[in-house]
Amino acid sequence: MNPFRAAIAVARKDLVSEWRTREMVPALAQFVVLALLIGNFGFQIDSRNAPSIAPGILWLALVFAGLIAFGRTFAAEREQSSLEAMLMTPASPVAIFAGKAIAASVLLILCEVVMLPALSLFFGTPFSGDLVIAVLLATIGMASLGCLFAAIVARVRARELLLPLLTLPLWIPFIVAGGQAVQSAMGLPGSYDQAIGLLIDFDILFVVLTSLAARFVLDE
Amino acid sequence: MNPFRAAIAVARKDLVSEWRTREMVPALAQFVVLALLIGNFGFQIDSRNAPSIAPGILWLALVFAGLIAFGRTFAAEREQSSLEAMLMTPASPVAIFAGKAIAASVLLILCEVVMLPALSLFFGTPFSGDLVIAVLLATIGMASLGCLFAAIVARVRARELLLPLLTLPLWIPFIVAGGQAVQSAMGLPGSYDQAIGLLIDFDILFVVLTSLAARFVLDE
Amino acid sequence: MNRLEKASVGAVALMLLAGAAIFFYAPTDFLQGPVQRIFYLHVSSAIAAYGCFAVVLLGGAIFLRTENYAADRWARAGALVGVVFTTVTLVMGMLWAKKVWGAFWVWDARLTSTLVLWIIYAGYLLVRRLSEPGRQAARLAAVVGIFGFVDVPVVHFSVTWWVTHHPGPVIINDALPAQMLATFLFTMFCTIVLAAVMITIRYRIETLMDMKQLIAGPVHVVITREPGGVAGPVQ
Amino acid sequence: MSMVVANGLTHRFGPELALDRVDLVLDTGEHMAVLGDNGAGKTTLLRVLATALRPTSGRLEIAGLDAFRERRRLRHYIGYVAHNPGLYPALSAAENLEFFCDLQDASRSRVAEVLETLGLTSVAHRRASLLSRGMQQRLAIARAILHEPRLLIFDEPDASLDAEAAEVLGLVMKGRTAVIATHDHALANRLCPRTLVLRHGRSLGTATHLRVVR
Amino acid sequence: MSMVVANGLTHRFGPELALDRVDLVLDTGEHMAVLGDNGAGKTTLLRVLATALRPTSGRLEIAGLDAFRERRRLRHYIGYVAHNPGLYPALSAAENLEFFCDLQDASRSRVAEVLETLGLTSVAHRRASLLSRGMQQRLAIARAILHEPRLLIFDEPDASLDAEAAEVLGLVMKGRTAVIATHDHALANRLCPRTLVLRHGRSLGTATHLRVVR
Ligand code: HEM
Ligand SMILES: Nc1ncnc2c1ncn2[C@@H]1O[C@H](COP(=O)(O)OP(=O)(O)OP(=O)(O)O)[C@@H](O)[C@H]1O
Ligand SMILES: Nc1ncnc2c1ncn2[C@@H]1O[C@H](COP(=O)(O)OP(=O)(O)OP(=O)(O)O)[C@@H](O)[C@H]1O
Ligand SMILES: [Mg+2]
Ligand SMILES: [Mg+2]
Repeated sequence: MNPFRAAIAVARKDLVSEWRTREMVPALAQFVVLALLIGNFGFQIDSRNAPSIAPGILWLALVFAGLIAFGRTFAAEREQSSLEAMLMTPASPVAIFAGKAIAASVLLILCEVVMLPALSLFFGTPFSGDLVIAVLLATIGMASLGCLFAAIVARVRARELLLPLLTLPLWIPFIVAGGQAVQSAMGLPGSYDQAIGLLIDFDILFVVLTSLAARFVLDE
Repeated sequence: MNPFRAAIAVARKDLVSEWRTREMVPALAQFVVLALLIGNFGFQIDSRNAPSIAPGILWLALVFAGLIAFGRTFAAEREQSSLEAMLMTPASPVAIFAGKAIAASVLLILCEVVMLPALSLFFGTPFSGDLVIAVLLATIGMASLGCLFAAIVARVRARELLLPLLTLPLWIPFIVAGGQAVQSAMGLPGSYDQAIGLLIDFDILFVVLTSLAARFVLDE
Repeated sequence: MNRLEKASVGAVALMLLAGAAIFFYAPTDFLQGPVQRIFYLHVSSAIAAYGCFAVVLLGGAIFLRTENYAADRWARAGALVGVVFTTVTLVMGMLWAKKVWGAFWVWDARLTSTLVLWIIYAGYLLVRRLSEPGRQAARLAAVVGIFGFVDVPVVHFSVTWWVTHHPGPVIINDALPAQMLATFLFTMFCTIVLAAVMITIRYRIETLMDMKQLIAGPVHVVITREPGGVAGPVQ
Repeated sequence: MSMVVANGLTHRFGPELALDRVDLVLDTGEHMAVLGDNGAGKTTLLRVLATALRPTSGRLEIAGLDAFRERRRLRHYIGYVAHNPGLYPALSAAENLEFFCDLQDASRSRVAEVLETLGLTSVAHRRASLLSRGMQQRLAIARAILHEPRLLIFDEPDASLDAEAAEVLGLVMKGRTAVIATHDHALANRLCPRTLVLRHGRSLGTATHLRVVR
Repeated sequence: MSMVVANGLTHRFGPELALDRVDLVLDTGEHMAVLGDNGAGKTTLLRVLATALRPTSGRLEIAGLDAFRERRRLRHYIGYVAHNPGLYPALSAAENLEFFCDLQDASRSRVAEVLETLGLTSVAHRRASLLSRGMQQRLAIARAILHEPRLLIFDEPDASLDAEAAEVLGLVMKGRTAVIATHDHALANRLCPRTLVLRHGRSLGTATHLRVVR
């Protein structure tokens, strides 16, 4: 059994389905823009306080978009009860899980591709390579955690609602470190390198942990 | 055919199902608290700027909770393909729609019951009857719009993702007027009465419009 | 050339004329300089977009009442063209804003409500794309289009209802020099003609696509008698 | 009197012609089975007859009323069982039926009756999600007859039913007009004096006690 | 050699005893039908045999391996069709199968073969969501035999199949060990020399060409 073949097949299947139905990407992208919009209504934003508020809105929007993307990736499988069929094959659950995580992250990254320029366009905050790196690093860890918990809640009723509950607490390290990195990339005081170092540590920790845990979550 | 009997039956069925499975309420409530937490991490909040940031967080959290609650109410029907069965009865679609809107609003109100005290607990903002009235008034209009669009997207692919896209723009009046009312209830300058009057006008407009439109959305 | 082709050539020619008027006839604004010339197309395309969305509103409402698919096709055409013109307004406005306000975007009621308008009708197009073609899509979209139109007056009156960064009404307040006003009125006329032609062309395309899909062909009754009494005539 | 008069019912799903000018007259009290290969268009025909799907073209009259203009009224007359039972998983069998009583403006006393008829009394208080497939199918049938409809439209009602329940099917249909789609020719012959065979969306005509030979 | 050896398989769903000490020995190449009323426990038994459900107690050996310790390896041997087809709606019939080829590490050339076997060649490029119920069922069967399993576990495979496809079922089972749950006694007798009857989760014993009398 070749786990890479299985993982790639799963990721490709998810992305092909997405491409066919174009369910997530356009709506996700516009949803993110809308989050910006609402954020703006709640807070009186001007050029002075934008760098301190924009990261908060960025993370809020990304967190919600991520929850939806990850929730959807397993919910769709369950609605179709195709998850059981997939688990009845000899493919390793870790490979299946990795495939789904890859596909969901690709979608989330597409979503960030819209989000980051929109942010600097609408709030006038600087757009830099540092910003992109910080967001990407946070995405890796958030994606592996998000997928793990999405897999857990896919086997539970009310998955849309349980998912945030389980995922958000563990995303907080990424939100805090990522928020710090983004803020300093936007010119506020704070050490960018330190925040990035933290993000990398968290990434390694959680990618290892989730791939160990995937077996227990998807098996049976 | 008695439309009230049908509407009440639908609302009761939804609430009984919810009570049995306890899918939404606890998760929704904790989800709201978590949103507060994230809000806290994203923004540097102190007692000075709390009244200007807290309403933003309140509305963000309520909007996302609302989207989930309304999305779920029709998504569950569709997954079970019980929506078709319900529409095959002589009960009027408007009555069915009203029943579902009532049930979803009850859930959203329960959610606010957690949210408002939590807000004043976390951010130290004042808690008053004015605040409650403003939030409730906004809820009515948002609920009827949310249910209408939830019914629309229940018949469309990618409903989780299209719902925010359609609903948020039309919720903006409530978010704006409600935000104003909440801010002045929290002691910021701005006319509370004017904002409340606006909310009432919007409520009447959209409740009438949605009950007219329900027929076209649910029929067939 | 058929009539549509003639009309399109006419509309393009009119737009070129309008361009000439904007750049060679209209005077340069003494405060803002040449960038003010954005004004003509900026406002005209906003008004053309309102017109398109009115077509969506009417088409949707008529479809809901009569189930006439032609009305739905007009609505579809209107939405697409309206989104195009809203995009033009937004992009032109943002370019202008960069020059005179120093930022592509500020959050005020006019700008935000215009963005919301764009989003609503983009959502309209998505609903069409994602629901089952035919009656279902037509009805759902009609409802979205009717609700969405609520935003049009909001966009228009936003500058009077709220305090905005965006300038308030200048045209109806007689704040424009005569030459500018004339240029503006002519540009607006040309833009509306262009929008009407674009809608008509799109309507044709939608009709052809419907015919290809045979989504909503006319209801025709075939009465057949088969031995064995399978079917009898109606009544 | 004719209960169902259909003329040239045609339905297209995009390019796919699922139903091709089907004509049909069904007398009151008549039972008809719809047979045909997979993909022949049985489900499509039944959904049209149940007014759940609007045909691309064609006319349909039920009980003398235009089926698509008077749809709301007709729904008092029609009991429809689809492929998918469409039950509320969190509600018990009895509660599912009670809910539909309210929607149908029927008296709740019917619930116990139909549960009894379908042999579900012993699981009346079990949640629908915990019922076996056959029991869910029985419950869907029970729901379709709550309001004592005159016209039954059953799409593969025998799927997952055991022999005993298949008997009950005959009982349920007695005294009512019925159209059932099925793959079980023996059952069709037993329950329905008349048979309509579809192939590629076309009616091959109807027959009495047809022995379909392949 | 025995393909399946089950000892005292018992499964409880909460208070409900769905499977009650079922013993079973199945030789390689043997075909067995599982019959029983609605709610008798057929699906529960089949899910346990397919290693999709872990029984509350009891032992199960498949091909000489402990079924719950060596589950991953056994899945190469087992082809399972559940009640619900579980297809990917946005993928075409062929793509669905190709995907499962990858997961099963089977060669993609099998896809055309099994599509041919199940008579799905003409709809190979149609999206799964647009297939009729019977075609979806065929596709689920096609998926279950992609990897040439030695043991087939089919839960009501005949549901919604037309007569032609029911024939194919016999072909598919040839040369393999098979357990099928069904309500169609005629089909069971035709395909399976051996029959297991369940009642209230209990095995009433197995019989050869049993004529079940009620
Ligand atoms: C993204 C930025 C902008 C957007 C979305 C926008 C949107 C609009 C819209 C929708 C209208 C039509 C209103 C109506 O007649 O109902 C309009 C009119 C107008 N805009 Fe903008 N605008 C933008 C930027 C600007 C800028 C930067 C200026 C100049 C400083 C400007 C000046 C005007 C003027 C003078 C009118 C005509 C007002 C009247 O007489 O009715 N706009 N704009
Ligand atoms: N998840 C579950 N929780 C509780 N009870 C269950 C569950 N699944 C099945 N049951 C119960 O277990 C018993 C056996 O169910 P099973 O699905 O095995 O029956 P079956 O023989 O397959 O019936 P059918 O012919 O209707 O498919 C039934 O009484 C059913 O209500
Ligand atoms: N929503 C749809 N979109 C496109 N094609 C469809 C759709 N539904 C059904 N079809 C096609 O229409 C044809 C008839 O389908 P239908 O479900 O009516 O067949 P059926 O006779 O009920 O088959 P079965 O015995 O398998 O249930 C099939 O070729 C099917 O693929
Ligand atoms: Mg069918
Ligand atoms: Mg079963």
